[in-house]
Amino acid sequence: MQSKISAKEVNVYYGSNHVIKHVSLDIFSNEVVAFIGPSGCGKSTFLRLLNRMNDFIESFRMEGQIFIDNEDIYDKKINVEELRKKVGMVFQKPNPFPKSIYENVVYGLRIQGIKNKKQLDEVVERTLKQVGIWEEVKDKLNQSALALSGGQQQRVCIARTLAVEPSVVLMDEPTSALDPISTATIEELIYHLKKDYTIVIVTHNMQQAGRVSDRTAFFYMGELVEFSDTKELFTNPKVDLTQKYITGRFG
Amino acid sequence: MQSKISAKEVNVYYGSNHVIKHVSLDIFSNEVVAFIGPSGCGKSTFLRLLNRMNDFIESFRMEGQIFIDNEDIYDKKINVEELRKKVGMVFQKPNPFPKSIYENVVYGLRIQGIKNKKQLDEVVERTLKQVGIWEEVKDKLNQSALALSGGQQQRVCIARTLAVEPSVVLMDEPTSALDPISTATIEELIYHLKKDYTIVIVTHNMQQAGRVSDRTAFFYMGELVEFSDTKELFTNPKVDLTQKYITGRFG
Amino acid sequence: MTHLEEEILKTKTETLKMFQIVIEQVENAYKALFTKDVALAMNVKDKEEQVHRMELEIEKQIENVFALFNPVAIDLRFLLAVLRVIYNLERIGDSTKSIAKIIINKKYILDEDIFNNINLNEIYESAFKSVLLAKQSFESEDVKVAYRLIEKNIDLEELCDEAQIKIASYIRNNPDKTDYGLSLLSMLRKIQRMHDQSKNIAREIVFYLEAKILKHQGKI
Amino acid sequence: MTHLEEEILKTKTETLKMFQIVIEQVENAYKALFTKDVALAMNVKDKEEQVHRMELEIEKQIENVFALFNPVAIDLRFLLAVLRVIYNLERIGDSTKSIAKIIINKKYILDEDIFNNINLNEIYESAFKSVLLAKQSFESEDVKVAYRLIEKNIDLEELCDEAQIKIASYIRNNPDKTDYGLSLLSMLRKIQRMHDQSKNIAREIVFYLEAKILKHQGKI
Amino acid sequence: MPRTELKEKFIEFLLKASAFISIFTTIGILYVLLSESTDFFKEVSIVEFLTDKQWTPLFTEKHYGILPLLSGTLLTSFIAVLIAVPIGLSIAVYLNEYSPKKIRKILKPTLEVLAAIPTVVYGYFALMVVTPFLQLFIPSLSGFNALSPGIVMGIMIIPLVASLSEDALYAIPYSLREASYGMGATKLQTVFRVLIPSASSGIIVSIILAISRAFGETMIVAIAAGQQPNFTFNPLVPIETITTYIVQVSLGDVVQGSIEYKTIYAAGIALFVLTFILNNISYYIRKKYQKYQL
Amino acid sequence: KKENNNNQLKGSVNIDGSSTVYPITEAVAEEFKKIYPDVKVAVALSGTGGGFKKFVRGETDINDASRPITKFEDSIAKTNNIQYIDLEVAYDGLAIVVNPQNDWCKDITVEELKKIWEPAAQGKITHWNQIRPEWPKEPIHLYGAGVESGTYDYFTEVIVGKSHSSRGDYTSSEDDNVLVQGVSSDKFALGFFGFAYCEENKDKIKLVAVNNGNGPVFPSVETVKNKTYVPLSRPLFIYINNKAAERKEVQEFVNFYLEKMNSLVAEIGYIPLNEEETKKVKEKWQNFLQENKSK
Amino acid sequence: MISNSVKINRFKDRIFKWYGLLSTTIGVVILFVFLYTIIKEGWDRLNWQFFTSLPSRRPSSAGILVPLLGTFWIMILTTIIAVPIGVAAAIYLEEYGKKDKFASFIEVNIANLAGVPSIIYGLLALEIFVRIMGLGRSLLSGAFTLSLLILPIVIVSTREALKSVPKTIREASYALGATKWKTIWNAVLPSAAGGILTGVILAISRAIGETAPLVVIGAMLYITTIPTHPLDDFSVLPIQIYNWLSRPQKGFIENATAAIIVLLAITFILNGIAIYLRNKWQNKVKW
Ligand SMILES: Nc1ncnc2c1ncn2[C@@H]1O[C@H](COP(=O)(O)OP(=O)(O)OP(=O)(O)O)[C@@H](O)[C@H]1O
Ligand SMILES: Nc1ncnc2c1ncn2[C@@H]1O[C@H](COP(=O)(O)OP(=O)(O)OP(=O)(O)O)[C@@H](O)[C@H]1O
Ligand SMILES: [Mg+2]
Ligand SMILES: [Mg+2]
Ligand SMILES: O=P([O-])([O-])[O-]
Repeated sequence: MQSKISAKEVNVYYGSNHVIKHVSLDIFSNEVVAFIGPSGCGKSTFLRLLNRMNDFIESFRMEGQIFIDNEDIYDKKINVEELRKKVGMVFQKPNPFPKSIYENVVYGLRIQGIKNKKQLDEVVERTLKQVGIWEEVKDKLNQSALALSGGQQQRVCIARTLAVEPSVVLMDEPTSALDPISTATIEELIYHLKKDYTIVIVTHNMQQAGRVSDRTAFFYMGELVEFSDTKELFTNPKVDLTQKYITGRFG
Repeated sequence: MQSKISAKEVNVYYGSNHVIKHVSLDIFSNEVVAFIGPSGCGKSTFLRLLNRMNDFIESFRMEGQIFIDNEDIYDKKINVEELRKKVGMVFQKPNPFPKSIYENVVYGLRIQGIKNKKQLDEVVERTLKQVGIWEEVKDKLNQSALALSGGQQQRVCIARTLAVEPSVVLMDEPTSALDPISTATIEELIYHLKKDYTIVIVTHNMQQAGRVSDRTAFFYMGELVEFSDTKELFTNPKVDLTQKYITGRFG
Repeated sequence: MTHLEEEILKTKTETLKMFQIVIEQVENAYKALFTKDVALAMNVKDKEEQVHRMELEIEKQIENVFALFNPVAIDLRFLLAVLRVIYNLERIGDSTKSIAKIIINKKYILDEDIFNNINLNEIYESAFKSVLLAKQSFESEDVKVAYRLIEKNIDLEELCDEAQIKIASYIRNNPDKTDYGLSLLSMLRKIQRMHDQSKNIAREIVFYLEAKILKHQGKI
Repeated sequence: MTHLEEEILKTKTETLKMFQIVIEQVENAYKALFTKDVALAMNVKDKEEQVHRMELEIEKQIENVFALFNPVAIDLRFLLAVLRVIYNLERIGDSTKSIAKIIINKKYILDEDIFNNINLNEIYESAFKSVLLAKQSFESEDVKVAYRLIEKNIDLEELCDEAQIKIASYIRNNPDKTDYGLSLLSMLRKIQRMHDQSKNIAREIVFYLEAKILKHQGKI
Repeated sequence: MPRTELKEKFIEFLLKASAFISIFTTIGILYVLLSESTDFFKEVSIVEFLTDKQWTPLFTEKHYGILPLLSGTLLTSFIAVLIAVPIGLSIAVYLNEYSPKKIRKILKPTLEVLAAIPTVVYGYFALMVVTPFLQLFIPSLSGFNALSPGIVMGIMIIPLVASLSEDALYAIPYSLREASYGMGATKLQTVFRVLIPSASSGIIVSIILAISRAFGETMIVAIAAGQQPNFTFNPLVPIETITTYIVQVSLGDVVQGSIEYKTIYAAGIALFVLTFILNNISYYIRKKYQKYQL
Repeated sequence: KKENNNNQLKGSVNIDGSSTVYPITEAVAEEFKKIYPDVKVAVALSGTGGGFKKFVRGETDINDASRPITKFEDSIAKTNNIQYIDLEVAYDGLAIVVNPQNDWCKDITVEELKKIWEPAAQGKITHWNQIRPEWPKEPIHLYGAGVESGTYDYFTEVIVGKSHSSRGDYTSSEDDNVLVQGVSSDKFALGFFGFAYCEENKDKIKLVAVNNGNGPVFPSVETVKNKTYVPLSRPLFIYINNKAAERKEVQEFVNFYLEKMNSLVAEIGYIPLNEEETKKVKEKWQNFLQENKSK
Repeated sequence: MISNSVKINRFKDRIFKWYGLLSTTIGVVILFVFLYTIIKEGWDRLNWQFFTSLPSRRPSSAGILVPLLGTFWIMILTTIIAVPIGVAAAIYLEEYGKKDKFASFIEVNIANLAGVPSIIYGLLALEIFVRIMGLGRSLLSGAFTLSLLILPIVIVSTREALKSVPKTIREASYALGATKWKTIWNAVLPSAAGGILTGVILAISRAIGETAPLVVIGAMLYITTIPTHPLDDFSVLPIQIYNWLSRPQKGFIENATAAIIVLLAITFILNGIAIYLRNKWQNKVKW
């Protein structure tokens, strides 16, 4: 199978702090990959490499190559904005813009200059249906997205991401700010999204990694310790460190 | 067995919002009781009834009686400060005072006017040992507690609570702001504290309730739905609603 | 439906499939036994492999659910019950294989007399019915069916005791047919086991549905 | 040590205790058998209850750990293995009870000839050793011991087959002693079962330690 | 897409240019103050400026000692701070800790109104209301004095102190209060042992800003303090502050370019230096505090 | 028709100068505005000197003045090639005032005033009894017009003898009302300022009679007009730039000024010129206009 | 059971509560005395004639038309000048400026400017706008002066508002493919709008109450025509008040207090709007 995302010997430094060490990995189309590991091990950093969100950090420096659809995304010729459209991102805390639900969803299209009302309407309906809150919000699309509950907000944020038709969706602890019930609904959503998207999710919650992902990568101190089938990793990890981590015999 | 804490037909209102409905329960000495339930079901409210922390909320109104050591703590004659010394509290986010570790721990004694250095030293050593970070911090007792990690901060906060020798310790989601490893250490601590204290803990994390508590109370929309042995509750809940909640078939 | 529910459902479906195969085995062994169909018996013996595979698959599946979903309460009980249900199913399957082996190995003409005398078919049918009941109660999650199965044992036991005594005396009277007698005895015991194991399954269903542990209450 | 580790340790301790009791049962049954000590046999029979209780306790304990601690990886495998280990232990216990029952019910003088001829004591000792080995590998979590147990079967099987044939011919030759022969046969089978179940246990230990599933690989 | 990039760069340039206006302003201030006062200091030695106890540049007998103006500035500011800080802090604490939420919601904006009243109005309030009122108790009080405008200035900056301190207190996470109450502390203990220490930098900043504001305040003192440069710390007699002097000269007809005219720049620079020091102190305290934010 | 004409008159008149003259000019401007609504008249009050400063640079059209132009100012005007005309528009008296509670100081001599106000008095003359021994041994608090005002110039010139020369330790204000307030609330006050302000505040302050050797005289319209209140009465002027005077709106404004000033001056509380003087001033203005035109 | 120290502490607590209440009451009482005196004095003067009349030597016919319009002119001009520059500068510092020495220099500089006494701005303006740029004492001079005066306030409050926009909002926008400026324009500014607006209004309300710097640039004058052009001479309410208060006639004091009421009303309205916006924003936007 052809890799959707392929990292080759990636190293990341923040200043002199070497936070990603020689990581190579391949992620295939339409799979859900989870990144787990102790706090500060570099999960978020690695995830944010994939849509170049680390570029904003001044001390950030990276070596190695990352290919998405066979394109080196750290190539100088790459248009970062285009890349980010292709590689959507969902964040830890729901972060809707303080605008209406509708405007939140179409944000990405608006900044592309799309004004066609019909087209926008369609996208709103489609994506909100995709994330499963169309029925709940269709009558209040013009209300502020901030008035929604946390779980609904996060869904709107996901819809917003989907609206620009990415093929990869990155999620950095997307449910850590949510209550268990909202978390469950988001997990279900992720599980169902994978038929259309390649999803990479960072999570602190090991059960979550277990529940939603096909494969799981365990990071430790910037190194990729183990990357294998999720069931395998949780029932029979190959590396002792992984086992120590997932069984809580750690630190 | 004599109840340590006994609530009788408690009702709580915030303004016209009826948030605790006819709750009666008994908690015995040296047991760990966990409160679980969906967000907004009244767990925190009920917990905070026990040391009258809700008194600060203006719209708060309560009916019914709560006895701790056979004393009606909502009696007019009760001294609230004394009550709070007896019923310690640990909060969701570690909230050390911006003082040294030492001063954090002796805070409760200082406000009682205790100045005897030797006595204070003893308490600091004893409680920090109790929470298991004496070895880590004994050489930097005069450093700001804010410089510690989240998990260490939470332990200092627990030590601070224990320093005034409460007999009941209330904990409102004490690990929800911590990473899994710190969480595990705090859970272990709770587990070991129960030989000396009666502990009531609110948690969003059902596994946590399972791991640390002897008995678990499930609240739903202000009502106490089920209150039973934790193992029982998690393997064989009596009420269908509880089962729905703990197995995630909900809402 | 949540992801966990899906997994549970899948486990159930798989288990039912295993039930189905085991039941076929029991049925085929019965047919082979009474129609002296050695080929069918061979078939039964070969198919045992499939039962084993299913057991392993379901076990793995359950292991994954444990590892990934942290099931509690009824879900947990269901999975634990299924673990033991398939264990028992596998043993029922084993029994059919043993029966099939006897049929295959002892290529002699049945002594119809003793065969009929001990009511083997009745016993077998009764045991078969137990297996069917077990499946039914599992499938419909009907605790009443399970209880019916658990309580229905007197008949069969009496029949078996009787048959055993008859076989013993048969051997005593026909020393030349000792081997045959012994086989018969072995077969009888297997059939009886099938019934016992069905009852074990029923007990697991009760455990799953009502969290009551009936195991070792009158178990053999 | 974490709370979960404590629970796991507790489970292990309990299981070892159960091992111990079962081993005692096996040993006592052996003694009762060879010293014709009916009282001891009675004791064995009565003690079976305790084995059952232990099985239920450990099962409940494991259920709780599943419900409360969400064990994964090696912990999960350990608990699943223990579930099956105690199942097998319980069956070994059952076998000792069956042997005890035979000893109690058949209050006749042993036919030392055939008894010695079939090498029952050797077989029994070998089976006993298997149980001990199972315990040892469980206790020390030593996969090598488990493998030794799994691979050591040829001897015993041959001995058993031989004994079976001898008993059959014994019955054929002594029709009046059919009952005795049948009992002997039954006993032989129980003893053999003990060995098989010890091997099952060994396989579970391998599964726990190496996540390899050996079940149904040459299982009886 | 170099066009987008070009646009982005252009916008950034515009924004940067805007940011530079603040620097130009400072340069402008320094240029104006320095260029005018250098001439002044050519004629008047800095030593005289700093040590002479008289300030009479507009009179025949000229003295150029900044001390009287400085003393006037310090005196009125001191009185103002003496009034504003205790009351302002008490209000902050009261609003934050004791008052019911509803009252806080009404009171805080109400007090902020005090800060919004134009200072001219305060000036006349001091002259027409406060001075006569004070004279009922202190007969020896001059019609113009430092006390009355000091007090009124204090009243004017109460909201500043109260509001900033209240913000500092408010910014303390509620969880710290809960922690303290949870250990059996009373409100007072919580205030003095936890809140004020935690908010100390914010409170200090508010006080410094209040002082700086008092130094720079013009109209109140111009109207009610008299315009008599007196090197004194007696609050009962007329004084003149630096700001008042500048206004006085601005309103008058001193010939531009004359040494008299340049005095206002010398005075201005003294004022600028004073407030500059205070502002810097408060800035650095705030910076330090931000680093230690809870 | 005439109104139409008036309406069509546009342009602006830019006035600055004395704060003493300011009320008169302001009143004139106000009345002028009613007839010529489109003429912008701006009246600033930088004080006589401040006004002259601009006037001699040609920045203003008219300057209000409470004293004649100085030689120095005139010389600058010359270098800037600016010519002007000065017109007397009213008289003003400088009043010496004390607090109403002051029951000892009823009159004062010019010498005594000099003793109090001369530069040498600074820090020395601090008590009432230093002026007249029978007066109480109480501190004396001095109030006076701002140093930059024509009033101050005039006062120092006639009392101390040298313009802009006085002690510095007194309370000064540009704002006469503030001074009134100061004196009215200070029992030991002694102050000087425009007579007009005293009229408005009779109840708050007390006038003191000034003795110029001819016995004490209180300031009043009469005593100023008949020149018995000396030396503290003075004429007030407006100065008009000759180039500005070429502009129609300035001409109209000055015409209007001269026409209306007497009634307005009285209304404000200053002392108007008598008829003869008024006539002379008007003639002077007309002549100036003629000359200006002919140039 | 209750220990002594607890009793004492509770007593102290109660005492302090009353003390705090007293302080607060003092503040409020002063405010009301103040407003009462002013309103009592000036209320009757507030009629149509007062608002529509030009200045006059007669208190009863004088009005505030010119200074009122001047105040509005100043408000608008100052807003037009200060807001775009201030907001732009704040955006630069907050969003573009690298966190280096230079940035912190600008920051210190702005913090300092915010504390420079207003009269110093008057001196600056007198030299730069009035003399060098030759704008005279026009509306534009005044507006420039006040713009400089409030620029630091606008910058600081805008920066606060921008700071309060969580980083995640920016990241969300970038992650959707927006460029930096698009992110600022479409996501950050709308999110900070409430805070910015509040800050701007408060700054403007500060500006229209300023007297001293305008006095320094010479805005103290009598004008008879309403300003119609940014280069026209002008007067504003505080100056008019100062002027009237220095008149001897009683009637002018009354006029002044009436004008004070108007000025207060304007500041109160502005503050009210700001407070309303702040509350609304705080309630609505909880990140
Ligand atoms: N902007 C930054 N500048 C400097 N160092 C950083 C920065 N962001 C992260 N780091 C460091 O890089 C390392 C990896 O951080 P990263 O955020 O990727 O960890 P993580 O695995 O996502 O942790 P968490 O689970 O806490 O989110 C950490 O040591 C962290 O301190
Ligand atoms: N101060 C308050 N004023 C008014 N209503 C309140 C207040 N605090 C809580 N409530 C309401 O009371 C109900 C119970 O709140 P409580 O905080 O006890 O819930 P909880 O079970 O602790 O929820 P969570 O898990 O989110 O902490 C909720 O509906 C909440 O909205
Ligand atoms: Mg992270
Ligand atoms: Mg809560
Ligand atoms: O303003 P003066 O009239 O005093 O110059």
